[in-house]
Amino acid sequence: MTKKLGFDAAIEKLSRRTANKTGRRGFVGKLGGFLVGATLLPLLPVDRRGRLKEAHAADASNLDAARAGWQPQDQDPQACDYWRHCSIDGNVCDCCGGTLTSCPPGTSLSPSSWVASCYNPGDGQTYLIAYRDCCGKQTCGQCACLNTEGELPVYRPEFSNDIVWCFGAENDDMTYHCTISPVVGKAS
Amino acid sequence: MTKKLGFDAAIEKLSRRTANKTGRRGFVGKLGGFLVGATLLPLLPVDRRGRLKEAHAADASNLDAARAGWQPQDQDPQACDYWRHCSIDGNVCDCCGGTLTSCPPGTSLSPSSWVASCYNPGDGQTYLIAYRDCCGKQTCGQCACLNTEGELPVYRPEFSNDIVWCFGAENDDMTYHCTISPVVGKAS
Amino acid sequence: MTLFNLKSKLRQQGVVGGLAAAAMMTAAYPAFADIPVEKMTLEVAPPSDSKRVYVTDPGHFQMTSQVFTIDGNNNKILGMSDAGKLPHVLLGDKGNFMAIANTWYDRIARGNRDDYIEVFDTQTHDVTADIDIPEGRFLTAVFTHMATLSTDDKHMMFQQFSPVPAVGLVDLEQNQFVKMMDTPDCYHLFPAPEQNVYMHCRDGSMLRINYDDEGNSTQTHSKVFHPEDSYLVNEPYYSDVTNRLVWPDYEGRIYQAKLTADGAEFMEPIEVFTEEEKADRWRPGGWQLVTVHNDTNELYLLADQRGEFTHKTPSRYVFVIDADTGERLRKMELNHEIDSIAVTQDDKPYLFALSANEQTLYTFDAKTGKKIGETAGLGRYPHILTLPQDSE
Amino acid sequence: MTLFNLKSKLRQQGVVGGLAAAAMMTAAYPAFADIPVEKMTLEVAPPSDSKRVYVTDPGHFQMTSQVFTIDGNNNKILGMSDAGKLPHVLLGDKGNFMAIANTWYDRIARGNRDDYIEVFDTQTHDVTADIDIPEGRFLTAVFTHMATLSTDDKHMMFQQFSPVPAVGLVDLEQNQFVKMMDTPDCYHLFPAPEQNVYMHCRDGSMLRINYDDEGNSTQTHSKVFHPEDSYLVNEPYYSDVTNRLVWPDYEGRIYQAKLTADGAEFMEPIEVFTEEEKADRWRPGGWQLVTVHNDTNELYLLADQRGEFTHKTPSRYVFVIDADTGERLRKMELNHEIDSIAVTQDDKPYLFALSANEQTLYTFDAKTGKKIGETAGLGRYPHILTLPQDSE
Repeated sequence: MTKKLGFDAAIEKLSRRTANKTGRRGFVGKLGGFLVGATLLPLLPVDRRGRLKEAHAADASNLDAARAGWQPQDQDPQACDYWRHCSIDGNVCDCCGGTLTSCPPGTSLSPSSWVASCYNPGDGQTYLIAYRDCCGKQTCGQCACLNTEGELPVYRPEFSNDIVWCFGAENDDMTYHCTISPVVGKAS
Repeated sequence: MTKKLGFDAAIEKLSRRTANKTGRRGFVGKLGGFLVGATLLPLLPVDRRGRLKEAHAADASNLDAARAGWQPQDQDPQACDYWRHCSIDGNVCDCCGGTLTSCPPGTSLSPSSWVASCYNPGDGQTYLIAYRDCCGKQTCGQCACLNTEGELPVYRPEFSNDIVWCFGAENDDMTYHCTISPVVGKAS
Repeated sequence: MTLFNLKSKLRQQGVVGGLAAAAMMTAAYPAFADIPVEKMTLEVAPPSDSKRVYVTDPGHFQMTSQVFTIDGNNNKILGMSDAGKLPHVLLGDKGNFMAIANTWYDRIARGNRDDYIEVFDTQTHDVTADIDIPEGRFLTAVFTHMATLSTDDKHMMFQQFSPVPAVGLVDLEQNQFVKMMDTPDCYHLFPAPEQNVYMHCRDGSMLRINYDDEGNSTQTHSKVFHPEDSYLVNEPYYSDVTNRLVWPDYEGRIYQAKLTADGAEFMEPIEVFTEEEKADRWRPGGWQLVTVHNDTNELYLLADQRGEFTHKTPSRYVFVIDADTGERLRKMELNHEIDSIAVTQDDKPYLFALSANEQTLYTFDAKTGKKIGETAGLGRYPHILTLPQDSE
Repeated sequence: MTLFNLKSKLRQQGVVGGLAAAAMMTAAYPAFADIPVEKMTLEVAPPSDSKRVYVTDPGHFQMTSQVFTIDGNNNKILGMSDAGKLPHVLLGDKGNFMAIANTWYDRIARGNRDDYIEVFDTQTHDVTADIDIPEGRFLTAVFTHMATLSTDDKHMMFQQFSPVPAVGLVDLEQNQFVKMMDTPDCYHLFPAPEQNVYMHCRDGSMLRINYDDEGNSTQTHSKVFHPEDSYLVNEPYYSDVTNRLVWPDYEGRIYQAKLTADGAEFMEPIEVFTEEEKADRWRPGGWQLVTVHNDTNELYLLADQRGEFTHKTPSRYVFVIDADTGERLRKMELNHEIDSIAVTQDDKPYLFALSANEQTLYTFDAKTGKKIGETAGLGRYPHILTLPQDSE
């Protein structure tokens, strides 16, 4: 089992597979410019509403607080209310043998992701998080969090955390283990 | 899928399979009279110790009581301390869509069993229970009980409740769903 | 045949099945009086009725799932069925059969993937058909409307997302997969008569797909019926009988459409909450958060006072309105943190309310709001209710 | 390559992988400042040491199991491995590899059964070998000694019960199954040097099996070493390094044997409890209820005051004795309901104590009895500890 973690390998694999299986029906040809690029931009909720919330920490075990709304902290990355986890649905990899940006041993880092803009109370900035699932093992079970700050319905899949985001993972294993929360951009 | 539940069908199946697979090595030829028949008899714990115990109800959620020892009741067949369950390890089928003597829909009643002698406080008699597993589905999960009254180690398998007693179940599915507790004899 | 005859029979046969049979034989135990061995049987569930309810526990993205068959009349578990990762559970023929769409791997969570449909008899819980399908099921936290039976139960459909969007067509009379039908960027499946199925598209339109038995299709978009910033929840209510689609957004506005063979007819959106309630932060929230009693046209919405974007956190209240006029009929306090609700379609309806965190199904009288039963211990994270829509 | 390069690369290629890739591409989002994308990697666990501990959660006879890799130095979870129904988890080469014996079905809990061995690298947690074996694993609540590596890690063995008793021999150098070796009515597998493995038989003797690479074997019974009414628990302690077998009965009597290539040498049984303690109802109880620190010869027994035949109910105390003399060294109060214990083999040993009901691993200083750490959330019903025996 080789460990190609670069985007190149994964995307090439995905692309090859698509080319093999879909023939004439490429993505761009199918959906045109609808999904790609600028038309999506206004839809991303980057209004920093996170700062305005009156509510408390979101933790699956504390439904009252979760219902009140998102209020992030920047001290404990394994807690559900850590700011990067504002739209996570699943298990924090940092509790499963990984970190905030690395997958646990023996899993496969999917090249696909959903995104959210999360407010960091530490520096007052809003960052783009591209949640990436680590795949190919059973659900980790540790640090289960269901946060939905800015989360959109499935017909806006790029913002939906209900999807098993393992597309393009090694061996095409569409099986969810945990999620990492890397920063990939900053609200300008 | 046919539903042959009689012993005949199951045993014939088991016997045929054994004959096919083991050739000259029949069970009797292998173990001689060691396991079969009268030599086993003195080992069965039928001393009615159940009546002498000073202890309380055995329930997996109540470890203090469980540790104190077996004290059965005859009122609630779904409770772990119901007298017939004195040596059950698993889920009471009565809570899973079955009864004390019938398997839930869609499962397969195994023809094999382990046994225990359980004291019935209702009539003051001790009965032989032949625990039979219902197989072919995931663990039921309801009414999980771990009772070990008179339970012996695995080298005395006919009294061991740790074994998946699905030998001879339909399709040879060695998968545990729940256990029924039929009476098959009475201490004479 | 009793256990006591068994040993002699085995001896007659002259061959015995190893240690397993040996241990079994010890049950023939002469130190015990030879009283009749209790008859051992296999249960069969009673026929489905309008108060039958199925609870699915997929865990939280776990590999195995469990489907509990529950008699809603008395909250008794009648049986269970197994399923794989993120299954779809569908009921047909007035609840007489159940179809489950499964995904399974041969090395636990790795290796070769197998997608298949199993059809169950809801009385015996036996598998009556096992249909192989392409390994294309769109794996999401279970959205009940991402797979469907056709209104005549002749076909079953499931959605694919990658590598290209498509709908898989399965023939339940021939018990075989037919074809992946290519679709645009649309989601969910709502069946309509005469081999039509509707999807909801990113742009806010409905797509009608008319298909033939070979999976050839013609596809027609409706008008856009909701604005971009009105986010429709993932679990609308849809009746396969009335073909009425009832779809709340995150703020409690309800969009409705009747989906026919001719096209989608949209109703005026209605608001569940008053302006005052909105100011008090009343919003819908949960998983299956809306249900409708078809005959009386009563709409039940799971809601609570909450912050924005807490649309999946459970709720403790149900608002009941007239689905045509929006008139408030009553408000129920459930006293539990409820993720999913569903109302029975008979004339003395029960409201089922499922708590994933408590692993418990609660049953309420839908008219009086009185709690009349509960079933606990339903696995790890049960949050899907399935009822026979066409019963009574 | 960053996400920002991804989109252009995909465009260059002129073909993109459907909706999945589309959603992925949205991460390339120009409204955000182009700060460096955080590097994403895959963890590799540190090399195994004497304080590495593996916790297995088979649930309660469930279809899937989970094996947690834990650094006992700090109670940190380093990773997880998947397994099927009632797996055996074996450690070889000073903990550098792990072998798991699995049973799996292709229709959840029905259908075709597949038994196989997976070998893992304990740093990368990658599968380094996948070995098919006959579908004969004896499925019981996990008894750790019902499968074993040979002392030289060259072979792996597992027990079959039905249709006939046998031991399966697997060659870990060739990565292939060799043969089912017929055995009499004996249980457990304790490896000894020079291709010997011992079993414990119903009559109270030990069976020595000497096998060659083709699975041909000669078998020799020892004397009977315990009376019929002295019931030996299902989980003895055995060291693959010292080849010492330490086996309590239900009442706290300890039988011991040294298992060599020449035969079993039995020690005089010792009693853990005084007569007074026995009168006060002190008895062993739990799952893995005995462990030995080899260098100091300290024996740890999990015990509590309890009724007869409560041998599997957890305990709250550990009695520490000299395994040769039976001299009482100390008594530890764990303050938790513990099912399984295991002591590390280094010279500053930790005692790991696992609570299935609390799903928590507790770490104690084995000498002082002080609690020094815990790891919670270990699945549903974790009750199996596996430590690298030959470390340090």
